[in-house]
Amino acid sequence: MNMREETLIPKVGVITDVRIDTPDIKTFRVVTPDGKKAFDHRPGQCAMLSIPGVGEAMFSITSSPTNEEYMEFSIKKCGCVTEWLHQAEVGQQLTIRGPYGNPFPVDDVFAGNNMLFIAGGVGLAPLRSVINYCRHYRDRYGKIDIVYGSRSKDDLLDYKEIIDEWATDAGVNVHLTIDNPQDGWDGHVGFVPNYVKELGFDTDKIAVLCGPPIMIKFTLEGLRALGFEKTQVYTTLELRMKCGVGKCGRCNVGAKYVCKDGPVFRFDELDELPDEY
Amino acid sequence: MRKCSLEKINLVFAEIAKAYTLYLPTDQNDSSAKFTKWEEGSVWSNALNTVRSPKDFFFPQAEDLMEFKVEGKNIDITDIRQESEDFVIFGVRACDVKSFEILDRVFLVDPVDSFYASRREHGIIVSLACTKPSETCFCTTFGIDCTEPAGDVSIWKTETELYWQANTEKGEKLLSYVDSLTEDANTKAVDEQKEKTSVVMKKLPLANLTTDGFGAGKTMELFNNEAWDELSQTCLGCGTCTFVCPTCQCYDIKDFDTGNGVIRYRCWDSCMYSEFTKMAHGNNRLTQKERFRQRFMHKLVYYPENNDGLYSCVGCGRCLAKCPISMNIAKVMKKIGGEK
Amino acid sequence: MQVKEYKPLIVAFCCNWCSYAGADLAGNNRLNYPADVKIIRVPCSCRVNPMFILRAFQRGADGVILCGCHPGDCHYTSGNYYTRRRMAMLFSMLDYLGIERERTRVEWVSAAEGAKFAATMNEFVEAVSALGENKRLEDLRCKR
Amino acid sequence: MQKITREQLLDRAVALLSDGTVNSVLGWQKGEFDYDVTPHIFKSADELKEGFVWNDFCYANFSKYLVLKTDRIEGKLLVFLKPCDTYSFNQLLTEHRFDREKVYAIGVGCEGMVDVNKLKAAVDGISSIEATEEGLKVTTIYDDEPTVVAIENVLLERCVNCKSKKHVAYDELMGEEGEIIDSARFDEVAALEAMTADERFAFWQNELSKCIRCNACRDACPACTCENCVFNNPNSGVETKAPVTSFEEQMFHIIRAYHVAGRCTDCGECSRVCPQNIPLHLLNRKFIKDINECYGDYQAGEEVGMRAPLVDYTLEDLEPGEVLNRRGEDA
Repeated sequence: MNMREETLIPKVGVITDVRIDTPDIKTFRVVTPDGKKAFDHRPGQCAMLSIPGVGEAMFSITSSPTNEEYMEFSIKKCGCVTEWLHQAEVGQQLTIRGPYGNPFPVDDVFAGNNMLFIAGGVGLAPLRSVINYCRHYRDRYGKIDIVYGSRSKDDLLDYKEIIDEWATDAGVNVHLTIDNPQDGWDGHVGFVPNYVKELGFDTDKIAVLCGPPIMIKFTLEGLRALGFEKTQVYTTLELRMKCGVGKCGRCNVGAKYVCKDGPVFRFDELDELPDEY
Repeated sequence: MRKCSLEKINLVFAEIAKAYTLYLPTDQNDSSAKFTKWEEGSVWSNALNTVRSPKDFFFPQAEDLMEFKVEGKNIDITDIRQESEDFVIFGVRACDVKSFEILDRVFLVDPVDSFYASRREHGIIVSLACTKPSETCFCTTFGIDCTEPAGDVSIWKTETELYWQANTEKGEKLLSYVDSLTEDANTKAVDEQKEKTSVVMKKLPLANLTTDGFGAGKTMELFNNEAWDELSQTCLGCGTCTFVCPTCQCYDIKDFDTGNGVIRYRCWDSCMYSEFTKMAHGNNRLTQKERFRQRFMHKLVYYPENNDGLYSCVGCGRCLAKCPISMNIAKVMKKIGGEK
Repeated sequence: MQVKEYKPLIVAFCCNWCSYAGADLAGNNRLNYPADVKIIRVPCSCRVNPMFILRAFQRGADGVILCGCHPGDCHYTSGNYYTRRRMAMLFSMLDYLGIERERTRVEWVSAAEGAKFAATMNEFVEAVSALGENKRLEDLRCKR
Repeated sequence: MQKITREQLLDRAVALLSDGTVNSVLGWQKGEFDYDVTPHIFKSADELKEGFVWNDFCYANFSKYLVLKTDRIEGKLLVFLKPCDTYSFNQLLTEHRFDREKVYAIGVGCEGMVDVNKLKAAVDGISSIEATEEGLKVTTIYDDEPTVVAIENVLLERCVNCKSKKHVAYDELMGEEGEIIDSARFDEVAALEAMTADERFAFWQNELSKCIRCNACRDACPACTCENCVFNNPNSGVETKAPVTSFEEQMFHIIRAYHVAGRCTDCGECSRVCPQNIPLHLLNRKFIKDINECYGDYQAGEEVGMRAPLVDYTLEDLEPGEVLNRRGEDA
């Protein structure tokens, strides 16, 4: 046995709970075989999950670091690894390594500020970690606004948690929207970028964006129109990754490696990178 | 400085091979050279350099990382790493020696790649000064002096003699094994040789190639250069340049199901390949232009930006010799860097 | 030379309409053929792509035999004619690379030829046994 | 030395560009040295005059670029084709891989192209190369006396065994039309066939073990035009990036050659581009030789619309066993 540490060698993890969120998103609860958390992380960081023989992929950790019992991953079915995971049952082991990447600056930059979280579809997954972190340390942050949109009511991730917990918190405003009208939905209908403009937020806050590239593009334009500076807006990127530690070269954009220097970027930082993400 | 007669070279190799596994360039049947393990009867090649770079010794094309046993829902991970044994790479050129420093800055920074680190610690590099550079050489562009190669031991080969100089502790130790076969020497012959080689170096066709216009902070300016279209238009998208390159270090991690377990291994990958950045939801580099640009931007701008201005090219000229369509970093630098 | 009794692993690709039925008939008639023959049923012999043959060797086969309908009797009219050319070329290439030619074979076995199926398999297993283990087209990772 | 001169080709290209027959020109561009010629799409007469070359190093087969480029280019593309390139051209047309209407092809006579590896093995440190009647006059960076190298000693293998100097496709021909040549290109294959299986195995193990899986042979091959190669496709189950074991080396090269069997025109690009000098043409030629011997002489690309031998059959074809043993038990 070798005494050197090696980040590429993962730990074994066990799925202890599988929650069906939407038709194509499930949330997996993962602990080590002895029931502990695999490692500590900060909001916005990622972990590499793998199924031997199927492949390894990077996922953002959905649960808040304040959860000391387990980690959660909300995963959309879209490739080899995710399809396999969606068939997995409770008790299935997988491998896990991490945490990777830089977290959101929750304790310095965000502290004391009003927060605006804007998410589309499965883009809520990385933000849920920050939102719950902010809710846990509620007194450190000002007003919290959450704008979340999806294709339909059935595609809203964590819907129950949003309605039962987030929406009932003091000082937390939740604004939900879906793309097209639907029976049983009396909330807002329309795309996220337009909804953001309609809601017309004050610029006395920090915005965190995550969702499909097209939504990010137009929402950023919307925020700019409302008077937000790029330095006030954060997002988290996703590219193909293999090593997770800035060596395999896959997620290299400009002089940055998304796995190591990201995935969290401020929009003015992105301006200095080539448009290849 | 020590010296020995070239006639005694096979005795020297035999002595080194007693203590270490020894690799040196030997001629292949197609008139190219390749690093092979020394055994009785091996003949040291006179070729300027090997087709495959010596990065293989530290970062092999494919290596197993770990093994898994999967039973039902359970997974068992086996750490199969083994500490490398001491080995000597003999006759590494100055450019290739420099390439190890470039790889070090990727693999040895935190978190250290233990596979690479183990080999690096146990590898002893005996470098060889150049006397007859080729027209494809441009190491001087990157500040490398081919007459003064780094490494644990540097050697200079004249018509009749081999001159040795240990640069590190590992090198001293290696030299001590061949102490009885070598004798003290002055630097006169070596100095003369350096002088002569330097004259040739100045006359090389690429002697004026400069890195002006590249380096840290040039990302946006160079990324948006119009010439990328033209330079990349006939690129076939093969991986020849990346695989013969001593500094290319991108890799892929893959699983192989053997039927009685899963081996996770890593292998070289190339940013020139269309699926390099392909994800389930799309690809952020859709055309060959973007992939081509990435390779050169990484070597000439991104890497220096992260590594104190050190370029990720050593001017060994392998890609110049091997590209199927003869498109290469020298042409890119001339076109993009603005020098005509 | 052989200390342990060597039992070759044979993969037989059998066409659904003729040879697979032929194998069935061999079984029904209690005709003996070695259990080392692993049958893979394919819709037609021309479904077998060269990669199948190579992968069988990679995964530990010592011999690969392909059985289909007799030329002219293909359920899909002409599939086995294509097979004939494809496999002739592939096996010739394997031979060219120095892989023993006795390890590969194509036989036409109809649904009525249970006896031929058993005889063919016996003969093939014997021929492969004589060669010993497949060493030239093996993947060491797949050996235990 | 080529009989057609650069100026002849250049003038014609410039004329076709200026009268609007074509919009761009796929030709050879001057490199850093006298031998590193790059395929290039020229857009203007000035660009042509500055960079266009035609010499003994214009080995690249342009046919494959027609697949990659004609979709994206407006108007017609002028392409220069050497005799061997025209076979690939026809084969790609047969397979409907590019639009003939978008191409204006000029057949160019060819006297054989030089193998840079062979030339570099003969002379170190080339600083300039001049084609003369006696051969290539090579000067070096070491200020040695110029060396004259006879072209026949440094020709590419495919040119030594040239199969045809006849152009089988063109809109316009420059220079004289040549003949199909009864070459000795199958001799090496026959020599291998005459070896024992053990010898053949040893030969190929040695050659294939050199492979670094750079995919140059595949990517340069005008017959390899799949949108998504099985070796790149994670869903194929055989996606590999490195020759991890000798099996993977064998598999890649067998499948590569097999996939172009009956479609390979024997243009020799695979062997030319191989950085490790693996004689890949010996695999392709084995298939061609077998096909010729078993199913009748067939030259891929000779005409447009021919049916490739492996997607064809006759009722009387040889059995695989007969093919294997046609020269005796173990020739």
